[in-house]
Amino acid sequence: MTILLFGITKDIVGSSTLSVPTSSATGRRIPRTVKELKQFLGETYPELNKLSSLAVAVNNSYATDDEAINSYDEIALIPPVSGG
Amino acid sequence: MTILLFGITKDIVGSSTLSVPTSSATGRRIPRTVKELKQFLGETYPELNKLSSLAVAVNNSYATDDEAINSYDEIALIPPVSGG
Amino acid sequence: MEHRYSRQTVLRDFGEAGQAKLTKGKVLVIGLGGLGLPVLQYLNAMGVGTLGLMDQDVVELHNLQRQILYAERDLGKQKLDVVHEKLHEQNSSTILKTHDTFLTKENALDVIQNYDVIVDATDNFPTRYLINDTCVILNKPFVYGALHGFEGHVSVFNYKDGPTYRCIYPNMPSSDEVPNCNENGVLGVIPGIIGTMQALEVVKILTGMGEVLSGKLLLFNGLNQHVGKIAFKSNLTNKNISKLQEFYEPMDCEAILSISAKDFQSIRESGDKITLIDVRTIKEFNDNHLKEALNIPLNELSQKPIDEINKVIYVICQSGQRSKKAAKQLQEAYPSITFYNILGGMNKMMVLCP
Amino acid sequence: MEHRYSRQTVLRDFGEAGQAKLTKGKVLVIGLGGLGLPVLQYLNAMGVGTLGLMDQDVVELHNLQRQILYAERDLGKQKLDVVHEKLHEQNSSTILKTHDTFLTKENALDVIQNYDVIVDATDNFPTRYLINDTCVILNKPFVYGALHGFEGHVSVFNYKDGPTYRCIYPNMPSSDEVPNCNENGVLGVIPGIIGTMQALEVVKILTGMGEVLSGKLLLFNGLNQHVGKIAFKSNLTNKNISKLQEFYEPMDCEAILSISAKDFQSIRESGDKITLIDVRTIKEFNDNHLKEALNIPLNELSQKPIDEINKVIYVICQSGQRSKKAAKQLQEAYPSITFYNILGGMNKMMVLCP
Repeated sequence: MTILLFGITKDIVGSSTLSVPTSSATGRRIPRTVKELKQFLGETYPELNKLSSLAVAVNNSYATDDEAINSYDEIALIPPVSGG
Repeated sequence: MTILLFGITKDIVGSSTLSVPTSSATGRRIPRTVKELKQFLGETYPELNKLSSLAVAVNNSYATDDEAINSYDEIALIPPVSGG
Repeated sequence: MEHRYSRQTVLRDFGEAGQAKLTKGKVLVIGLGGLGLPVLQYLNAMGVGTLGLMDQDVVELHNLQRQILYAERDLGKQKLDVVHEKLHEQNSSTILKTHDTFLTKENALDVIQNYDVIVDATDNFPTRYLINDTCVILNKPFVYGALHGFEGHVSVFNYKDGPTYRCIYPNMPSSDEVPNCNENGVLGVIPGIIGTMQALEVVKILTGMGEVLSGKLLLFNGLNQHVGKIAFKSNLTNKNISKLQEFYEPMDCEAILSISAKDFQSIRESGDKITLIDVRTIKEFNDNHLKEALNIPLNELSQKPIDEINKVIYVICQSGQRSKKAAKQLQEAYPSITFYNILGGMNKMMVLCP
Repeated sequence: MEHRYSRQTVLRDFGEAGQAKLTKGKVLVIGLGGLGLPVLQYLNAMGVGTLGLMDQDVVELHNLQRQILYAERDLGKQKLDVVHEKLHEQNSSTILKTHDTFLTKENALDVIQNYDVIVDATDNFPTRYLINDTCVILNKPFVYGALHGFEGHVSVFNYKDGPTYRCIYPNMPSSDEVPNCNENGVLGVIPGIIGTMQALEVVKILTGMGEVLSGKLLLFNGLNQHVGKIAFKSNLTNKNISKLQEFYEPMDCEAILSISAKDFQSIRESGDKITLIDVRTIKEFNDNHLKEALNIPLNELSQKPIDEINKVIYVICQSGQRSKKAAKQLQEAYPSITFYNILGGMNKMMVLCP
């Protein structure tokens, strides 16, 4: 599944998109909820764990931590931004 | 099928969208190409016939007159605009 | 530490390299109205090295609703002068080139060849087609913006192998099919949104950063802030223009020819016979006037017949505003005569021949 | 005929009725930076009747890259003064209310209750959360804009039953997780795009025209001009705020307290003992200085120890620029002392006590 990255998450990952494997070929557990996705990404990019106020959108709607995700969902990480 | 209207076409029709029947219940011929669609609309809104330079987009791509259209296509009429 | 451009040079995808490219960039903005002003103000703020300004209108009251560079005290002044002054005050490092003219078939190739990117910020179809054709001939990219009510278009045409304006709109619409020249109105802030998007495209073209909006027409709907993009392709016929058309319709939306006070003074000095109508009040005329001037106050213009033996008639007032109205009114009444409005009026003439 | 707003009143969905609603509208813009300026310039041009301006910063060199209202000659001046003057020159009919302060827990409810729509054009999280909470308490809609690099956010929060800022971002991020105060930079033209979109939302709220961007977060990506919208819902907890928090972090991004020259003069006149450091050069100091001032030139500040017995120290220079730097440097070195920068410096003091 492809994840769109905004704000500081884009800077942390160094790219505006990120691909998450949806088969378990790598042996890692596949994230099934928003919360699991955050944990999954936090393992690779520990700086993401610091973001206490990170909004996640699934198919262009704000999603809570317990929302289920599927491989065909369009996911975006949208941290708060402060500039003005 | 639903047609999005921009610029002067919106002013002519008086609305930003227009619905075209896709079954022949009305007895009128159903438009199967961009050209037929223009003719179809021109019958109801004769002022549209004046637009010699009207762009039509099918599924967000510019379409030529002979392009086929289907009931599930997203269609937009985009006349040139001049203001600056 | 207090680097002027530090807020953008700190950006990884822009950096000092992006800033250096902006400094080298030469951008011509055609039209100093709702679109052209935000384009110029932001490019000037960001540090584009050379900016060309082109327009010949004066600031009018109904401009102020969307043309935020102008103050009330600028009413009646030449847009070119006001914009030049304000941009210089904003960034004294920018090289500002003023073109005191409208774009015409005669000057288009000469002017445009000196720039890297052209911004189409005009308000009429003939100039848009002239810009397109000239840019195709000279192989220059141009950043297009246009408005209608609550809507706006943005695209970059003729960028590298990309499509041109004629690849969407092959032929100029006739004057009775699509409103020209803002006849239909525009919500004040819409040109701000479209103009700033145009400025962003200029930055992307100059720096190579991001994706240029080539082969895509961006459609903005202000009523719901919906942004759509329509993809379109190059049509080779349109990429192979090798010369301008014989004829583009009159460029000035208000269709009045004008002449600078300086050029008019040269004609006076040449000794040719001149017909000059001064449309100020009798009192103003009696206070001072040019010796060859004939006084017909603006409000009496419709009653006084004009001798159609004249081929060219110049029209003057105090600042160039009333004479513009007068010239328009006369041009409609006497199509066989060519009327010229003297820009800046007596105010400018008094400086030239006190 | 030459109606100032004719280009928009001619629009069917806006008309004279829309114009009349703008005239009655009262809009507060918090922050006179990259976002606040285009919001104000367009709302002022379009004829919004009452505009409130709030900021206490001075114009700095690195502002000019995106804050297009300012000219080079405005460097060092109070933003509030410059903006007030320029907006008045642009549209003399607008009622302009100046708030010479930052938004604080103490003044937020008092100020915000007088307006119909609030524009969040700040550059820091504490003020955004304070605006949100105050608007929820007072039941006012606020138009949010924020930036990061090439990206921008726009939304309208607390519009009727719509969601609030806390419905997307429940809690303020700590200072080490997300960059605050433009530390990350912003491309000059991005605030122009976001600010004009904010102005459009204000117009829609005031006039009832179109669809307000409530319950949707607009995400703009300048690198590819992609615009996405994320839908979100109200969380009732966030709609039921009844009082402000005890504590919002310091509001000024640069975390320096300041005092107007006038207020400082009142303190002097009260006869209280004052500690005042003048950070100008020895020569400037010898030319003129306030009698209680102690001279420590800016470049010697780090070598000279400050007596920590002082609770409050005022810092002054010629215009308020060097003293701001000095106060920042001192505040970091001596956190137990409260430093105040005297706005406008000796220039202002000389007017008050010549």
